[in-house]
This record gives sequence, structure tokens and C-alpha cells, in this order.
Amino acid sequence: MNNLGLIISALVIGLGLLWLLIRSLKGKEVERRVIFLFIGLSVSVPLLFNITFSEKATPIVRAVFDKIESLPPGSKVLISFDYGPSMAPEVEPMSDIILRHCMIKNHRVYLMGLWATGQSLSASAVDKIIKAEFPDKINGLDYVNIGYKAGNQGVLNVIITDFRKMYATDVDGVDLDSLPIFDGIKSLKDMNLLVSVGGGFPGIKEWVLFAADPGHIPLAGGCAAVSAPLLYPYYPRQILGLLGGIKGAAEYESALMKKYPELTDMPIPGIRMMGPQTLAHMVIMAFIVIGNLSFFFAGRKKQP
Amino acid sequence: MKRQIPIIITFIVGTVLILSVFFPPFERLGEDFSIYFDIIAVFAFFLGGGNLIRIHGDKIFKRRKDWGFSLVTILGFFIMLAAGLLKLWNPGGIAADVAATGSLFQLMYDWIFNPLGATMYALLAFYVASASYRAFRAKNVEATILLVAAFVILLGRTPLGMYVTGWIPESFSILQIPNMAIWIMTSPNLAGQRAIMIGIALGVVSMSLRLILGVERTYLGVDNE
Amino acid sequence: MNGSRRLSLIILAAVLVVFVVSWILHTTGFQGDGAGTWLSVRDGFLVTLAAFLTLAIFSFLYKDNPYYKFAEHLFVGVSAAYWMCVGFWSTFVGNFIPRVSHTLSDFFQVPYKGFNVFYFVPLILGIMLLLRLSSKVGWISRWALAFIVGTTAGLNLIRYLRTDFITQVSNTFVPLLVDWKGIGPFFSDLSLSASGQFMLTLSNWVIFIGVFSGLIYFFFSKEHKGLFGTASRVGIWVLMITFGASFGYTVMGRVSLLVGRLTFLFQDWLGLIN
Amino acid sequence: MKHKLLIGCCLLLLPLLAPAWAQEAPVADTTTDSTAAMQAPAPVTDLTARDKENDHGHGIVLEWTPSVDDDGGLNNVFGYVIQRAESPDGPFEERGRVPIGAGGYDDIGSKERESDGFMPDYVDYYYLVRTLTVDEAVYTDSDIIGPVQSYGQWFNTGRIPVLFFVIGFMILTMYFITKARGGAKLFVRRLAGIEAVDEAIGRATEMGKPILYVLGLGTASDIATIASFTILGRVAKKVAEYQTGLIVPCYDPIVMTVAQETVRTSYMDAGRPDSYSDDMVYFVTQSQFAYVAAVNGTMLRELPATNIYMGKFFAESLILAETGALAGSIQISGTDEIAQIPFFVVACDYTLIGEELYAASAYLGREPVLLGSLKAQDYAKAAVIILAVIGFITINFDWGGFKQLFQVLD
Repeated sequence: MNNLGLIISALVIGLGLLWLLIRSLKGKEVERRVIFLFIGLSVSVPLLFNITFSEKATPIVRAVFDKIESLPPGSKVLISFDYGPSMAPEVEPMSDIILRHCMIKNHRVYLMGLWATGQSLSASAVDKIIKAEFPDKINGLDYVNIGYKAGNQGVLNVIITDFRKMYATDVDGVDLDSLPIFDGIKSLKDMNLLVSVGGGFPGIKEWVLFAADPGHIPLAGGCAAVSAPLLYPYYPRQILGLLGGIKGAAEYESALMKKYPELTDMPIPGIRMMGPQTLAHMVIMAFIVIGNLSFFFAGRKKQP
Repeated sequence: MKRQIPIIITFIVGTVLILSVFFPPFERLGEDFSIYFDIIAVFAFFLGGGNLIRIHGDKIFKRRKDWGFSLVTILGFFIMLAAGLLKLWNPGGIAADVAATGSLFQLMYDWIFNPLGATMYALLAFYVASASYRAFRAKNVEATILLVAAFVILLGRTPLGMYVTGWIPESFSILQIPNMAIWIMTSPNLAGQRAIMIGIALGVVSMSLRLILGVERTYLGVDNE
Repeated sequence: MNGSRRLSLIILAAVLVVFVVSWILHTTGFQGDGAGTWLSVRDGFLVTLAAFLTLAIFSFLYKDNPYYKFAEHLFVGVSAAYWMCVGFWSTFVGNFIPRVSHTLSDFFQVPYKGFNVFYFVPLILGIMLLLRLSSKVGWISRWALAFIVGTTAGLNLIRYLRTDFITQVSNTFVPLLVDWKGIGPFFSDLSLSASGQFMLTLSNWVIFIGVFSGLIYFFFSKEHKGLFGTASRVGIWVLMITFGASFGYTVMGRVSLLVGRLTFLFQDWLGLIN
Repeated sequence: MKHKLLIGCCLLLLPLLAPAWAQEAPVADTTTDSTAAMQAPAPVTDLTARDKENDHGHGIVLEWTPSVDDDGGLNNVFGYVIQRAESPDGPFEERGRVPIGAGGYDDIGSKERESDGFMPDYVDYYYLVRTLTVDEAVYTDSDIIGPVQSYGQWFNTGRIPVLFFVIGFMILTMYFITKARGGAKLFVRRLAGIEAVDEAIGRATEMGKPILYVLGLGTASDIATIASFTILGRVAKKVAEYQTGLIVPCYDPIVMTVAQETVRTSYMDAGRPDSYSDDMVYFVTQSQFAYVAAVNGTMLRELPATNIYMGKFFAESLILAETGALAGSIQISGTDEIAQIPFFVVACDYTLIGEELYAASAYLGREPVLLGSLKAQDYAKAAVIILAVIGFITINFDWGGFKQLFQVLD
């Protein structure tokens, strides 16, 4: 289905563009409705045929993937859910895919949140990914969800010296000391990697200033597209890598798929959302190129 | 008299509001005045609604072109107005939120207002494309700069940018198109926006002063000077 | 003329058939009780109506047509009433009534917040505005306008000066050289990261020169000639980069709006994808 | 020339007189570990309480030195609780909590007498700060301080920089207006967008087609909309002279009222009061996309020769401009909505960028008073450039004080 759809859409859109190119080189302007038709097609065809593009991971995304990939199994990774439902469509694919990757690599995962809304989102991630896809993982041994605590960056200030000062129990009310996953874990400094997914306040910036920097702990981040440029100056010294917007999520998903081709039925919301957008972008760029070619080769004399 | 009093009102109200910022006891004046403005706006709705009925009613009675469609407007207007003001089908009665689930008002909002608005908004995808095709031509230096900046950003937001320039080593990573796109957004783009913003701020300040001093008065239907 | 009339009748018939078929298909069945059946029939109609209105708006891309006109006129009527109702309940009943009348507050079941004589100011001004409809005392509506404009001018003057002007100016004070560590490291790391001083330094220069020349472009009382003209030209270029970049950046967001609408059509209406 | 220099210098120096502000207290990193967990921590010291400055009362500022066991010593501090009472013997109620490392708290109450959190002025309050550990039962209270009262100030010194700018700008404007009234010739550069308006009206007359004037989505409380009225007044006058059609669909009822007034007056000034009808300026709806849908329809049905968009515009800017281009109209636009300027620049024939929109109203009038205010704007811009250069230099010599002069306290 996917291949057939790809071939059909490539043929339709490719040949169409070629026809337009030839036409415009002859000096004929492209009618607006044709452009509209192309945009409509380039968005609906990938939607209908579920066409996706494999993304090539940019170094800044690659760095996060490589870090999780290169950590030895059983490494301790903390994922913080620092977002709410309104930001979720854009950043939830990131926390999902990173959590999944950690599970595949058999890391020990600690989930928490600096946003009150993060707690239900981390709980749903546990149900959706760990319980559904990795049923043999044991709560308290392979993963734990310690939930949300109020205090914004103050929380980080405390748990960088001692988890137990802030968190007496996990979300289910189980004493941290009775959880095997917390054996020998005193503070954030015992983590091999911190991941903050969010971007508002408190978010990645607070993780840099109050945890990663003072504790010299590796930190990776995932954030909405709008906040990515603001976080860029922290890379790579203070953030080892960053997933920016749905595109970052898509790049990560494709890196994971490439590494583990056996994961055929893994949900890939990032890549799926990128499909229509990418095609539409390319069509728009093709139109700009065609417009300029016709302007230079054919229409120059006629244009004002 | 008819011309002087409005200008004096503008002067007094404007000056008082400016001064209130510096004197804490009067700080909330601005807030209060904004609430007054909202209330005045509700009265203005009568003007607006009345005007709408007049324009479309006129079309219907005089059987002007497309009068049938004006009937659609009038019907839509009155049904929605009744649904909202009388809270028809509202499960909570008069105390409930006007858009409570199950009310006619909410149904019309969800299935008429919302799809129409969202679709109008979605038309933008088409217009963005046609505008870029039509306007992004390297006609002169300015247009070329515009074109190149837009193109780099577009490329940077698709996988294509990475495929083309991904091989460039990390130490020259600025030459990778996605990074170049980020840099354009954070540096020259920021500079341009800031220049415009400072300009606008000065323009607003100057215009406000002109209004308060009464030298700009077209809005009163009075010609300047 | 006759041909085109016949064509539009055929299209109208086709649209009606599709509408009715869709309505029937989306009516998920007849539940035992009357209420369930009614809800199902209603929901089938609403989904079909929403899809019809969506397509009617999209048809405008081809050309102006009666279906678009219908959707447009319906939209205008419904939306005008929508905002009137929201304004009435939230501002008039929510803010005004609780400050002027205990009886009315009780009637509308909103908590009475105590009488405040100042709330008669907007009442009086609002009535003045309505007097516009009379040709004899219409001039008095200008007093209300003068009040609105005075408020606008006073509030905006300070607001813009504080947030846009003063902060933006002070944000432009940036160092010209960021962490100078010698020529070698300066040119060997051309990346956006914090260790790439070259880009950090370049960015600061670009921001400074960009703001500087951009402002020069906005000079009105000096002829743009000579050195001044060059600076203003650089200013236009910076503005053009800004416009191009913002335009390109927005495209993706706009496309996702269309994805949302098409998902409604393909998924909720036609059931083609899940 | 001397005057100009003097005024310029004054404007530059004004902010220097404003007080500088201290930066936020640095937040400590807690890096040392500790084993003593459940021992009572040392109390906070040097606790002070005073009225909050520059407000209308109802606020008290507390400051203290954190416990020695916060980031050091026993290292068992979890946070601080601020408690308040109306007598030194209590009862104390909790007013707020702050995390470790914090050395201050603003206790701000409600100003509303009716509300629950009302904090009256001129009432004696007593405060203490409790140093918490993770164990709720283990804590140490500080000494009780007080009495302290909150009260309002008459003048907000924190906003002095703004006041300086307001006064400076006012002096500049007044100066140039007086000068212009005195007959001095003031040059104003050409604004292509505005010159195109006259041309476009002529074209519409030749073609026998109307002009569509869109005031945007602003309300009468947007300066951009008010600037647009001035331009509308001018357009309407020309239109009345040429006997061309004019269509002004409005989004806001108050804007419609003002626009009707403006257009009517222009027709009167042009000596054609009978050509005016209230149907030219009408209300559409107060909903963004419904308004756009209707204006779009109007464009394709009436096929106006010229579309003028001036005022506040949002996402609809491109929908309007592209439909207008499709209808083959000449398009002139102007907005101060930064995010929308790119779309207008791309899709319209002429665009007034930001500040140019405000300048246009002065430019159109050509009256000395208005031109004088433009001149003042330019001087302010020159001052910005000079300030930026000074800021640039001071930052590069690590003298941060200059930048701090621009801090405006809320």
C-alpha cells in the first residue's frame, strides 16, 4: 500500500511538475488553480496512502540517539515530562520514542515531571509504551514513575543532592528504599543521562542551570519548534543534543527504525505528521524554482 | 463646542491614564477603563447587529441580487441569537455557561462556526503556496534576498536540507542548511524584527501624543487643523 | 446559458443526493428509545453538514459559486450572533450587572459584587454611542469616541514605550567579541553551538548592524542619499531577510492546518483512514 | 542646530539619572552531600521585614540570610515557610513557601476589601521564617520580627526611566511642532505606498470600478486602526471628488461608527454630501474568518480596482491579499502587526511597513504640526542609535551598569 501510494504520488506530482516546467519555459504562466490542486494533492495523497519520508537525523538529534544507543544496558536514564496537554501533540512523540528506545536498550528508566500536568502524561506513557509493548518489564526494577513535585527548579536543587529529601515514595506510594531500582541511587548525580521533554518554564533551561551544569550530568532535551532557537546556545556544552519540534521527533523515529528494522509496527506519529508537510514544502519549493526559471528564460522580457 | 468638547475629553482621559502609571494609587485606572471599554463594546453590538439586519433586510425586501443568500444570513443570525440569549436546549438553564455541552448554541458552534472557521484558516496553505510562486522571483536585489532567505528556511525545515548538506563536518556545521535556517531566524531575522518593533513603538508613542494633544482628529469626523 | 443552468441543476441534485446518503450512512442505527434515535439522526446530520460546509469553502479555490456564497452568508449570520451572545453573557451579565443591580444579578444568577457608581460611565457612554442613530443628537456619540480614543492613546503610549521601546533598545547592547580565545579556535569552529565563538560574534554584529541600519531606513525627515542612503539600503536588505525568513517559517504551520481539515474529511466523514 | 544638540543630549542623559537596580539573588548549587538527615537545622538569620516600595500598599518584603545548613553544614534544609501573625504571640498562618537557597519573599495580599486574601494597610504584622527539613516534624523557627506595616506610596520610582522618556519625547515633539508652526520647512521623504493611493484612485475612476478599503481586525482601541481612519479620510475625499465607488466592510461596530463619520465628513469636505450613503460603510461580523469569507466574496463579485488594507491584521492577511491579487486589483497595505508584514510585502503591490503606517497619516496631512511630530520621531530614533552605540561600548568594556539603567520595574 505504502509503496504503491508512493509510486502513484511520485508519478502524479513528478510528471505534473515536469509538465509545468516545460510549459513555463515556453513562457506560459502557471494558473493559480493548478498550484492549488498540487498543494491539495501533496497533502491529501500522503494522508490517504500513509506516505512517510525517512528523515536523516541532524547531528543535534543524532547526538541524543547515539548517547542512548551507546550507554551499556542497565544504565540509568531519567526522563522528565515538563509539558502539558496543549504542548503534547508536538512533544509527546519525543518522550514516547526516547522511552521506547531506553526500553529496547534495557536501560533503567526513572520518570518524573516538573509540571503538574506531566504526571498524568508520564503515567499514560507507562501504560501506552512500557506496559503495552514491553510487558515483561517490571515496575520498580526496570522502570519507576516518581511523578510530580511542586517547586519548579527548587525540586532540581534538592534532588541533585538527594532524591529522598524530595521524593519519599513513587507515584503508587511505594517507599523508594523498597524499590530495587533505587538501590545505590542517591541523587541525580547517579544518573547516566537526564532527558527533559518540554520547553516552557520550568523546562530544559532549568535542567541545564540547576542540574546538568552544577552536577556535570549529561542532559538531552526535546522541545516545541518555537523554543528550539532559544535553547540552541546550550548545545553541545550544556545539552548534548536537542529534538526540536515534530521534525526532531521524526528524525529520532527514523534513526530508531533504521537501527532496529524489526520494529515494523512501532507507531511513528512524528514521521506521519511530517509526510504531508514535507511533500507540500517540496512542492512549494519546486514552484518557486519553476517560477524563477520561467522568469529568467522565458518571461524576462514580458515581466515588468 | 461640538468639536472642542471631544478633544478636551481625549486630552483629559489620555493624560490621566499616562500619569496613573507613575502613581500607585491610580494604577488600576487603566484596568478599569479597559473594562468600561468592553461594556461600551456590548452596546456597540446593537449598532453592529442592527446594521447587519438593515443591510441584509434591505437586500431581501428590494429583491436585490443574491437576496436569497441574505435570507440565509438573517436566519443564521436569529437562530444563533435565540440559541445564545435564551440558552435554548441548555441543560443547565439560565445559570449555566452559554456554551454548555448539549445546548443548541454549542452544537451550532461545533458543527457550523468551527468547521467554517477552520476551513477558512486552512485555505492559507493554498494561498501561501500561490503567493510564494507568484512573488518569489529574483526581480531585483531586494526580491532576491527575500527569495533566498525564504528558500533556505523552507529547505531547512524538510529532510532535503540534511540530505544535501549533512556531510559537512560538525566544526563547519553552520554551512548545513538546517543550521543556517536556525541562524537566519535567530540573527538577521531578530535584527529586522527589532528595528521594526522600535520603529512601531516610536510611531505609537508619537501618534498617541498627537491624539492627546488634539492635533490628529480625523477619527472625530473633524478634519485636521 | 441554458446549458450552464442545466449543469448547475445537475450539480445541485448531485450535492443533495450525496448529502442525504451521507446523512443516512452516518446515522448509526436506530436505538430502542426515541431519544437515542433522535441523537443518532442528529449527529449524522451534523457531521454531514460540517463536511458539506468544509467542501463549500474549499470550492472557493476553484471559483466563486453558490455553495461558497451559502457557506459565507451562513457563517456571517451565525458568527455575528455568536459574538453578540458571548459579549452579552460574559461582559454585560458577567462584569456589568453584578456592579449595578442586585435584582438583575439575582435574575441572571450571578453573584452581586456591590454597587459601583463608576459603572454608569460606560453605560452613559454606550447610550451616547447609540444616539448616533438619531440625526439630531448624533454628534454626542463623538464624546464616547473621544473617551475611547483617549483611553487608547494613554494606555498604548506607556505600554509601547515600556515593553517594546526600552526593552528592545537595551537588548541590543551585545558584546562584539564573545570569549576571545585566539585566532585558531575562533575560525576552526563554525557551528551554532556555544563553543563556536565565530558565529556568536558574527550574530552579535549582525544584530547590531541590522537594528542600526533598519532604524535608518525608517528615518522620514532625511533624504536617503550618500552614506545615509547606503545604510538605509542595508536596512531594507535586513528587512527583506526578515520577511523572507518569517514567511518560510510559517509555511509548515499553515500546511498542518490543512492536514487537520483533510483529516476531518477523510477520517470523520469518509472513514478512509484511521 | 545648537538646540537640536542640546535636546539630543538631554534625551540621552535622562536615563542616566535613573537609579540602578540590584540583580536577582544568586541561587546556590547544592553540591556537598551530607549524612545528618533528621537533626534540626540552624534557623535563618538577619530576618528583616519592610513595606514594599512603589506599590499601592498591601505588600511587605521579607529578607533573610539562609540557614547555615542550607548548602553546607548539616545540609538538610528542604525549604522555608513564611508565617505571619497580627500579634507576636500568634496565631501564625502560612503565607508562602520558598525552596532552598532563597533569601527573600514578597508577601503580597489582595487589595480588594471583599476578597479572602485581603491584606489591610497600616496593620501591625509579625513574621517568622521556619526552616524545614524533609521530615515535617523537624524544623527550626527564626526569631519573630515586627511589628511591620504595609502602606501605599504616591509615586512609583521604579518607573522613572519611562517617565524620562515620556517627558523627553514630549519636549521634542512640542519643540518641532512649534518650530513647524513658525514656518520652518521640514523635509519628509516619499512614502511609495501613500503616493500609490492617489494613483490607484485615478485608476479606479478610469476603470469605473470601486475601491475596497479594509480597516482590519483592530478595534477603536488600536492605534493602527486610528491611523487607518486618517488615511481613510483622505481616500474618501479623493473618491468623492472623482465620484468613484467606495466599499468599507467593518469588523468592529465601533470602528464602523467612526468610519461612517470619517467618510461622511470627507464627502462633505469634497462638496458632495449627497453622494454619501451609510451603505458604503457597513458592519459584517465580529469573527475573524467569517469576516474574511465575506470580504473575499465581495472582492470576487465587485472586482474592485484597488484594495487598501490598513490597520491591524492577523492570519487573514494573506487570504485577503491573495484573493485580491486573483481579482486583479492593485493592492496597497499597511500594518503594524510584525508577523503579518511579510505576507503583505509578498502579496501586495505596496506595503507600509510598521512605523510607516503611522507616518502616513502625518504625511498625508502635510500640515506642519504633523510633520513636526515626524521630525521628533526621527530624533528619538537617532537617540536610540546613539544609546545603542554607547550600550555596545559599555558592554564590551564589561560595564554592565549602563544596561541596568534600562531596567523597568513592574
